[in-house]
Amino acid sequence: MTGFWVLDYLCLAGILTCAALVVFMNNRSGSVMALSGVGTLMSVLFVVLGAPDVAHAEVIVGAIALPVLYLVAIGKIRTDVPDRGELGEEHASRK
Amino acid sequence: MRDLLLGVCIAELGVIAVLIIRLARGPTVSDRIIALNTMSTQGAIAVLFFAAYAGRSIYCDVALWLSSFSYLGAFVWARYLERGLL
Amino acid sequence: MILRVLYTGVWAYAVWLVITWTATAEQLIFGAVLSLLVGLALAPLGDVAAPWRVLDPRRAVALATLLVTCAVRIVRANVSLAHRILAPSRPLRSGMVVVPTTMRTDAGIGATGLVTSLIVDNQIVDVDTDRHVLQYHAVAVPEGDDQQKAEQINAPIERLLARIDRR
Amino acid sequence: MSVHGWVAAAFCAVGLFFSLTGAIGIVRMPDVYTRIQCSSKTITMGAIPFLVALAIAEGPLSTYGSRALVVGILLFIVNPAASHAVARAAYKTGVPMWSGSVVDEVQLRREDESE
Repeated sequence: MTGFWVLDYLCLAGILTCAALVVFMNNRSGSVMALSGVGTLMSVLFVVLGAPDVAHAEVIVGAIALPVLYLVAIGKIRTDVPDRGELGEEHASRK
Repeated sequence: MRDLLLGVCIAELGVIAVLIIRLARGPTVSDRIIALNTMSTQGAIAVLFFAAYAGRSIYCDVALWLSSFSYLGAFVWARYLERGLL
Repeated sequence: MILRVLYTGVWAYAVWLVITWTATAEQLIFGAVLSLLVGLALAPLGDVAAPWRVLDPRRAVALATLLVTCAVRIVRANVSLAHRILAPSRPLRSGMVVVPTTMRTDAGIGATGLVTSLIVDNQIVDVDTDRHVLQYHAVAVPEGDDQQKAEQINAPIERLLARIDRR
Repeated sequence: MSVHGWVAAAFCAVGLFFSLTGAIGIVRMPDVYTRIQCSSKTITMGAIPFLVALAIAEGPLSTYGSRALVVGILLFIVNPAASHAVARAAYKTGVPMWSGSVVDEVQLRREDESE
């Protein structure tokens, strides 16, 4: 039975790490992507806890739909013309 | 046999933990897409093996969704990088 | 048109069988109806290969050759890539390579790109259909002129694919 | 363990080796394009032995075998396509290549034409 708890805590640790990344990353697109990672790991956790239906919903909502909505929102509030640097590549924006 | 299945599941989560490093560090967005994509593939395999360990074949559907939708996410991100979503 | 619906329906029915994997009468009949509907819905998109074209013996031999070649070269490419990753000095000679292609149709170019991305140390990046060239990113850049490069990257696969595609 | 189990364990070991190598490569490689190579090849090669091992351990005609088949076909077809999309997006947005890379023939051709 210990193996089950190892799985459980590994999933939880991954989710916590990704959630901390969402908060502390200083790149907008990177934060959205870490949010998608939270959704993916959360669906694995739901399967481990024995709720496959919730895991289905979590895959669609957490890993795909929510980050896409965030991306659309970010695109809407961007007022300037999207040049290369604003597309999220740090290399280009630093120059 | 069951120990083997559970061990593979745990090892896959370890691989995911290695990939989170690249998700955190990656200098460009493309790096993060790659890390995320690979994470969901490994997660799908972990779910498949956990389904075999728990003996409930209904869990396998989650692996199907995970693997197919992770690639959909990669295409969405690539399109966003090239010309924006809308 | 009717043939196209039928072909798409047969492929969709195969997918249905694999996904559900239960052999009760209700499942089979419902799957047949559903795959016919899918065939009707997807018919305006374009041509479909007939499912029984695989059964032609010469084509089957070519397909088997392709599969065996793929299996051998996948393993070889992965072992060399693992060596590149794990060696402390990282022996990389990466670069963008442009090679000519003999493929002209969309399906041919797509199949070439997918197979070559899987089986050798290259990743397809872009296609120029006007000049018939493919852009690859290679971990180990091949030497020589265009023809020799193509011989190392995509020409063998294209010959095999042309043998499968022959009518 | 039976013969079955040992064969499945051997396949799992191969798959685990390649998966871990791919993850290490994604962390260790110097630029985006080489990382994409790792993800597109080594991860596929790491996933296929796992699926084969699952099909052996649970029987290829069970539900697990069919699911493994579907996931394997999906990997083989969509993984290179997604890698291609990401690589093309990275190249179009001008992500630079590693300073140690040998040649960029696209750049060379473009310069040839502009002259």
